Amino acid sequence: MDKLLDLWVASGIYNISPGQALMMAIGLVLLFLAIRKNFEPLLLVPIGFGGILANIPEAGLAFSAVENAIHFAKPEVLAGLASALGVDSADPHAVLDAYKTASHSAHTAATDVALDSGYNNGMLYNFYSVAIASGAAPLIIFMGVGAMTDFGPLLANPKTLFLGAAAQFGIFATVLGAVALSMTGVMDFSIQDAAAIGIIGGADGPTAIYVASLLAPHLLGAIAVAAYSYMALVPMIQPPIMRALTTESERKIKMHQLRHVSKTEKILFPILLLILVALLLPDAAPLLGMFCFGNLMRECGVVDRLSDTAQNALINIVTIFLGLSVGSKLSADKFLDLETLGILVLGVIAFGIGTACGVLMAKLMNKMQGGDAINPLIGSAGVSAVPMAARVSNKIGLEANPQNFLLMHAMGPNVAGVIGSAVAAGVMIKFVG
Amino acid sequence: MDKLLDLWVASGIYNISPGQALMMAIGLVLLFLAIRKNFEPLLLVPIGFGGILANIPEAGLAFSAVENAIHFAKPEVLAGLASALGVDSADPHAVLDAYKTASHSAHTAATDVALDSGYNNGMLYNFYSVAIASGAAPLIIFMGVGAMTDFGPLLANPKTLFLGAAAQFGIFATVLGAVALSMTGVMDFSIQDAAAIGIIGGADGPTAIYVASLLAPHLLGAIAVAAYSYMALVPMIQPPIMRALTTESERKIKMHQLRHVSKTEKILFPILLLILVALLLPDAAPLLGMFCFGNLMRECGVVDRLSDTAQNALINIVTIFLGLSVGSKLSADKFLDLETLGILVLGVIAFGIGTACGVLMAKLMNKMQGGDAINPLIGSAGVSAVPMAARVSNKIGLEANPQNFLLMHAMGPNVAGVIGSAVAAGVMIKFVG
Amino acid sequence: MDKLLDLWVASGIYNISPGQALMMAIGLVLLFLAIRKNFEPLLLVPIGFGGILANIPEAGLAFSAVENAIHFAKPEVLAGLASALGVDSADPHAVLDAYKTASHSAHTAATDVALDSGYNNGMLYNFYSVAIASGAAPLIIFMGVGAMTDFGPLLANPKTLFLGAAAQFGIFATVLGAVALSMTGVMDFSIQDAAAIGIIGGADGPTAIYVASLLAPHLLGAIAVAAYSYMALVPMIQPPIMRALTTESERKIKMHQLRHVSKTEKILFPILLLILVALLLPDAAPLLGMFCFGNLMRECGVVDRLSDTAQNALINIVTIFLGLSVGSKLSADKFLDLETLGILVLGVIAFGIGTACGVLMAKLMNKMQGGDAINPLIGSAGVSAVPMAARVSNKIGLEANPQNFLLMHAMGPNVAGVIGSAVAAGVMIKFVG
Amino acid sequence: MDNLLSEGLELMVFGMGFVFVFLTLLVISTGVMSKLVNKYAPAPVAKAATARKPAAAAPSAGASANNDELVAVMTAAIKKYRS
Amino acid sequence: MDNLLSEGLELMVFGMGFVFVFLTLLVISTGVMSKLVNKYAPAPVAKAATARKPAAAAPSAGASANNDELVAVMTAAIKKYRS
Amino acid sequence: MDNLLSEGLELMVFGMGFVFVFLTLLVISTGVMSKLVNKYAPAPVAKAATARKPAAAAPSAGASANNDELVAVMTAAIKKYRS
Ligand code: NA
Ligand code: NA
Ligand code: NA
Repeated sequence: MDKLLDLWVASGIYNISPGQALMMAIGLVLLFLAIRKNFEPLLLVPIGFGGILANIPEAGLAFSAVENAIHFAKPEVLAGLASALGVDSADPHAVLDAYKTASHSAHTAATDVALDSGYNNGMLYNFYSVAIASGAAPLIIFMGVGAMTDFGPLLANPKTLFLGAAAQFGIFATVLGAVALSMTGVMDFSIQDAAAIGIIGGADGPTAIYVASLLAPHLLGAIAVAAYSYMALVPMIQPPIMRALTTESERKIKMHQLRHVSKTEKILFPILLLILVALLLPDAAPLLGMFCFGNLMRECGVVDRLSDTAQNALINIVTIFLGLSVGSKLSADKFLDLETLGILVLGVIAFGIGTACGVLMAKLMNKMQGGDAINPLIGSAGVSAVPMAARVSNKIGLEANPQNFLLMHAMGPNVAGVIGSAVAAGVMIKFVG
Repeated sequence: MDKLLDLWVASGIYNISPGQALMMAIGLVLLFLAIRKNFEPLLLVPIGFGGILANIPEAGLAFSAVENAIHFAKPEVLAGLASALGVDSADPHAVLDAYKTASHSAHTAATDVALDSGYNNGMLYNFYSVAIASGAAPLIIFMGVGAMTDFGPLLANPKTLFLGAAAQFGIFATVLGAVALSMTGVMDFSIQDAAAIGIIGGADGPTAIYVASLLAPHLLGAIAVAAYSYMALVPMIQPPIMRALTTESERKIKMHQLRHVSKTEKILFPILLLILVALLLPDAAPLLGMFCFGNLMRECGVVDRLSDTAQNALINIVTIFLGLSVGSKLSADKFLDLETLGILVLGVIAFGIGTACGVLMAKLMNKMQGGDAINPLIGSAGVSAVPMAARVSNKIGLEANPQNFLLMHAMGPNVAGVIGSAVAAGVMIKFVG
Repeated sequence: MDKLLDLWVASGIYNISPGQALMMAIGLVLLFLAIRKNFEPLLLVPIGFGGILANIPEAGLAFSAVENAIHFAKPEVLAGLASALGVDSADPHAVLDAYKTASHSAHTAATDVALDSGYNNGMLYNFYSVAIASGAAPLIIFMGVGAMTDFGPLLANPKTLFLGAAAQFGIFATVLGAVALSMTGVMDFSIQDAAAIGIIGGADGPTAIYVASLLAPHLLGAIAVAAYSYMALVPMIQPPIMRALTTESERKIKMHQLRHVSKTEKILFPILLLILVALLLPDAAPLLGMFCFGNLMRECGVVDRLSDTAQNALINIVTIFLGLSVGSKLSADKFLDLETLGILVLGVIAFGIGTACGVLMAKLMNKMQGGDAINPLIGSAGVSAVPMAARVSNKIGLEANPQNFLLMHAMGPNVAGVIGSAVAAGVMIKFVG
Repeated sequence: MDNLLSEGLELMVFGMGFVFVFLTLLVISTGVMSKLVNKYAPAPVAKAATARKPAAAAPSAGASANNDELVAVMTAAIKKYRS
Repeated sequence: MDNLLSEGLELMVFGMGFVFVFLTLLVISTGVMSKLVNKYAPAPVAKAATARKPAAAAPSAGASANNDELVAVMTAAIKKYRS
Repeated sequence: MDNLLSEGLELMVFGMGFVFVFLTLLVISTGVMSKLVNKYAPAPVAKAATARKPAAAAPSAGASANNDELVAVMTAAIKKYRS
C-alpha cells in the first residue's frame, strides 16, 4: 500500500497549487484564442501548450536540475547544494535565492551536485536553454522572416521608412510609462525591464523575445504573450485610432501606383542595410544581420533551396521549440504577478501610441510636401505586425473608397516597421544591456 | 617504413577483435532484415549502420574522449586521468571503471585531461549525447507520431481503450520474467533493467528508447533492436496466438460502423488526455505531453505548417540521428552478452502475452456486456505497433469473413496501446527511476 | 550628450579598422562572385555574408565571451581573466595569448569570468562551435552528398577508380609545395597546415572543411574560400591543361556504352566501401562512413523519406550554418596575411596537378591495356568537384566530336575522386592529426 | 533477492492497476466530453456533409471537372513547377 | 528614482533620435542606390516585360495553354506524384 | 626544417601509395561483388526493362496519356494544391 500512497502523494491532484491551476487555465485560454479566434496560432498554440506543460505539478519540466533538487528538498542534497553555492543555510528558499544569483562557476558546481543526486533538467528547460538562452531561435526566425519579406513596395517609395520610424515612438513612450509606474511605486520595474516591455510596441515577436531574453528574462513569458496577443488584436486596436486621427477625405486619398523595382535593387537593399547597421549600430547586428541574410537569400536567386528551407522546414522547427520555450516561462510565480498586468496594459498603450504616431507622421509628411502624396491610413502599418497591419490599412481605406487598394502601399511602412523596431532594439541593448 | 608499419598497426584488420567482427556481422544482418525483409527499415537501417560504425576498430566513434584516451593508454595521459578521477592506479581498467562511476565534477575533470591530450569524442558519442542522453530525440519523435495519429476511431468507440490497457500486461509480466531470471541466478538484472526490458512489450520504439535511456542505458542497444525487430515480426508473432484464443464464430463478429467524430472532439481529446496526465501521473508528462502536443497541432487546423514539419522534416532528421545513436550502443562488450539473449527471449514473450491479454480482454468485455459488440481480433492491436497490429487484425478477420473489414475498428485499440504503454512507462519511471 | 558620445564611440564608423573594412569588401566580392558569376553560391553566399558579419566592428559576432571581454579591456575583468588563465600580466595581448593556448580547465574558468562580467559569445562563434568545432556539419553534409550520389557509372566501369586515385596527387604535391614555401622561409606552415592546404586539391568542400577544422582551424577560412572558389573555376582551370596533355585523336575516343547496373550492386557498394574503410583506414571512418550511410539510404529503397530529408531540408539547414560559420573565420587578423596568398596560389596549383595526373593516368591505362578504352578527357573529372568537372570533360569531348557524350563516363572518376580525397584525408589525419 | 521479487510484483500490481484506472478515467472523461460537444457544439450538419464530400468525390474528379477546375489545377501545377 | 526617470527620458530622446537618423540615412542611401542602379544597370526592358508577364498571364493560363504546356505540366505533376 | 621536408615527402609517398592501394582493393572487391551479384542474384530482366521504361517514356507522356492518367494527375495536383 506504500506504493499506492506514493503514487497519490506524487500525483498532480495532491500537489497542484492554485497558481498552477490558474496558469493551466490561462494556457487553455491561449489555446482557445489561438485555435478558435485565430490569434497568431503559429506561436500561441506552442506557447499555450508549453504553459500548461510548465505548470504540471511535480513534473518540473521547466525547472533546471538544481531547481528540481531544491523542490524535492532532500536534506543531504540541499546541504550539498548549499556548500556548492556557498551559503550557510540549507533552507530551500535560501539555496534557491543563492542559485539564482550565483556566479557561473558556482552554478556549474551546484548543477554537478544536482545531477549526481539523480535530478535532471526538465525537458522545457533544455529547450529554453538551446533555443532562447543561446539567442539562436529568435535570430533564426528573423532570418526566415527576412526570407519571406518583399522589400519591393518599400524600395518603390523609400519615404515610407519615416512612417516605420515614427511608429516606434510607441516603444519609447512605453518605456517612459513603465518608468512612471515604477516611480509612483505602483510596480517595480528596472530600466532593463522597462526597455524590454517597451519593445512590445515594436509588434515583432522575434525582436521582442530576443530583447526580453537579454534584458529581462524573468518577464519573457508575459512579454511574448502580450506581443503576440496584441499582434492578433491589431484589427481591433488600430481602426478606432486610425479613424479618430484622420478625416474622411484623407482616408480617400489615392496613392500613385508603385514603380517597378528591379532585381538588382532588391539584391542590393539588404546589403546596404547591413552596411549601415555595421557602421552605425553594431548592437543591432545580430537581429538585422540575420534578417538581411534571409532577405538576400530570397532575392539573389541563386540559393533558392536555402531560401526555401529558411522559409519552411527551418523556421517551422524553430517556431515549435521557441513557442514551447516561451511557454516554459509561464510559471505561476513569474506570471501571476501585478507586473504582468502592468505589462499587458503598457503593451496595448504601446500599440496605440505607435499606431497614432504612424498616422500623424503621414499627415505631417503630406503637410511638409504640400501635397496629398500619402494616405495617412498606411501610417498605422508602421508598427509592423506584418502583414496584419497593412491589411487593416487596406480595409479601412476600402471603407472610405471601395476602389482604393492600399495594401501594397501599406507594405512599405509595414516592413519599415520591422527595421525600425530592430534598430530601436539595438539602441536599447546598447544603452541598458 | 615506420609510417607503413604505423598504418598497418593502426589498421582495422590488425586490431579487429572477434567481438567487433561479430557485431559488424550483426549490423549487416540488421541491414539485410531492414532492406530485404522490410523490418521497420526507417529505424533498423540507421541502427544497423550505426552498429557497424560503432565497431570499427580504432576509430572510437562510439567512445567519449576519455574512453578514447584510455583505449590508447599513453602512460602520462592515464596518470592525468587517474588523478582527475581520484584513483591510485593508472591501470586502464581501473581508470575506466572509475570513469564510469565518476561524479559529474570528476567526469568534467577527466574530460578536460583527455581533450588537452588531443583526444576527442567520437562522432556517434556526440550524436548519442545530443539525441538520446538529453532525452530529446524520443520525445520529438513521439511528437511527430502524435501529429500522425488519428484518434477518430478511438473517439468513436472509447471502450477500446480497455483493450489498449489489457495489452500492457505484457510489459509487467515481462518485468516479472526478468526478475525471475535474476532470482534464479541465470542473469543479473536489476529492477531498473527489468522495467526497461519489460517496456519492449509496449511495442513502441520511442517509448522503449526513452525508458531505457533513463533506467538502463547499458541495455539500450539490445532493447531498441528487440523492440523494432519484434514490431516488424508482429505479422508472424500475433496470428497463431489470436487464432488459438478465438473461435471461428468470434472471428466472424461484425462490428457496428463507427460514428462520425467531430473536429471539436478531436481537438479536445489531446487536451483532455494532457490534463489527466497532469493530474494523475506527472512522470508520464514528457512523453504524453509531446504526443498530445503533436496531435493537437494536427487536429487544431490552424498550424498546419508546424504539423507538417513535425510529421516530415523534423521527425526524419531526428530519426536519422536517433537510429545512429542507438547503433552506437551496439558495441561488442555490451551486446555480446547472455543478457542480450535474455532480452530477446523476454521481448518476444512480452509481445505474446500482450497480444493474448488484448484478445482475452475483448472476450471478457463481450461477456460482461452480454453481447457481441467487439470482435476479439481487434484486441491484439492493443499492443500498439501502429499500424501493423491493426492490419494483422484486419487480415485475420478477412480470413474468417471476407466482408469483414476490421481495420478502422482495430485502430482504436491500436492507438490506445500507445497511450497505455506511455502510462506504463510513467509508472515505471516513478517507481524505479 | 554623454549618450550621444557613447553611441558615436561605440559606432562602427568610429571603430572600424582598415583590416575590417578590407575584409568586408572581400565579403562583398565573394557575394558578387556567388550571385553574379555563380561561383558555388550555395556556400559562397553564406560564407561571404558571414565574413561581413564577422568583421562588423564592436559587434564581436565571431568572438567568444572571453575574446569579447578582452576586447573591451575593463581592468577588473582583465585581472579576473589573467588569474583564471594563470598569467601575471593583465595586459590584453598577454591574456589573449594565454587564452589561445590555455588548457580546457583554464578555458572554462576564463569563460566563467567573462560570462559573470556580462560578456557573451558572439552569434557566429556559437554557430561555429556547434557546426564545425564539433565536426558535425561537414559530416552531415557529406551524408547528404552521399544520398545525392549515383554510383551507377562507377560500378559499370570500376577501373575509373584509378583515375580518381591519380587525381589525388594534386593533394600531396601541394603538401610538398607548402613544405617548400616553409623551408625557403617565405612562409611559415607547419606540416599540419601543409596537409590542410593540400586537401584543397581534393576539390571537395566538406572534406576540406573537416580536415582543416581538425588540423589547422586558423586557416579554415582561407582554405574553404579557396576550395569553393576553385571548384567554381574548374571550367576555366581544367580545359587548357586537358587540351595540352591530349591529342585531337585521343579527345575523339568514343567509349563503350555503360552496362546496366543492378539495384543490388548499388546497395552493396556503400557497404563494401564501408567495410574496406573499417578494415584499412579507421581515420577515414567518420567521413566515408557518413557518405556511405547517405548513399545506402538512397539506394536501399526502403527509407526514401530519410534519404529525401538528408538531400533537402537537412543538408540545406546545415549548409546555412556551415557557411556562416566558415565566414566567421574571415577575420582580418587571420585572413589578411601572406599565408592566405600562399594558400590561394597553392590551391590552384593543386587543382592543376590533380587535373593533369587524372588525364595522364587515363593515357597510361590505355597504354597498359593496349587499347583505346578510355577517353583521357574523363581523367580530369577525377579531382571530383562533382558534377562540374564531369561536365567539363563532356564539353571538351563534344568540341572534338559533336557526337561524343562523355558525361556519364566522366561521372565514374568524378565520384571516385570524392572517395579518393576522403581516403587521402584519412591518411593525413592519421599521420599528422 | 526477495526484495527484487517483491519489487517486481508490486510494480506489476500497481502498474497494471494504474494503467487501468487511468484509461478508465480516460474512457469516462472522453465519453462526457463527446456528449457535451455533441450537445452544445454539434458539428454543423451541412458543413460536415461538404467536408465529407471531397473524399467521396475524388475518384470522379476527372469526370466532373469542368474547365474552371482544370485551369486552376494547371495554374497551380505550373506555378509549383516553375517556382 | 530620479535616476530612473532621467534614464528613461534619455533612452526615449536618443532612441527615437537614433531611429530617425538611421532610417533617414537609409532613405537617402536607398534613393542613391536605386538611382545608380537604374542609371548604370537598368533592368533590361524586354526581360522585365517577360518577367512581369507570367503574373499577368497566370489567370488566363488555362485559356492560352497550348498542348505543349499541358504535356509539361502533366509530366511534372506525374513526376512529383510518383517521386 | 629537414624534418618538415622528410615529413612532407613521407606523407606524399605513403599517402599516394595508400590511396592507390585502397582504390585498387576497391576495384577488385567491387568487381568480385558485381560478378557474384550478377551470377547469384541477377536483376529480373522483365523488371529491369519496366524499371527503365518510365524514364524513356517520360518525354512522350503527354502524347500517350490517356484519360485515366489525366484524372490521376489532376486529382493528385488538386490534393497537393488544397492541402
Ligand atoms: Na516594428
Ligand atoms: Na503499446
Ligand atoms: Na576529390
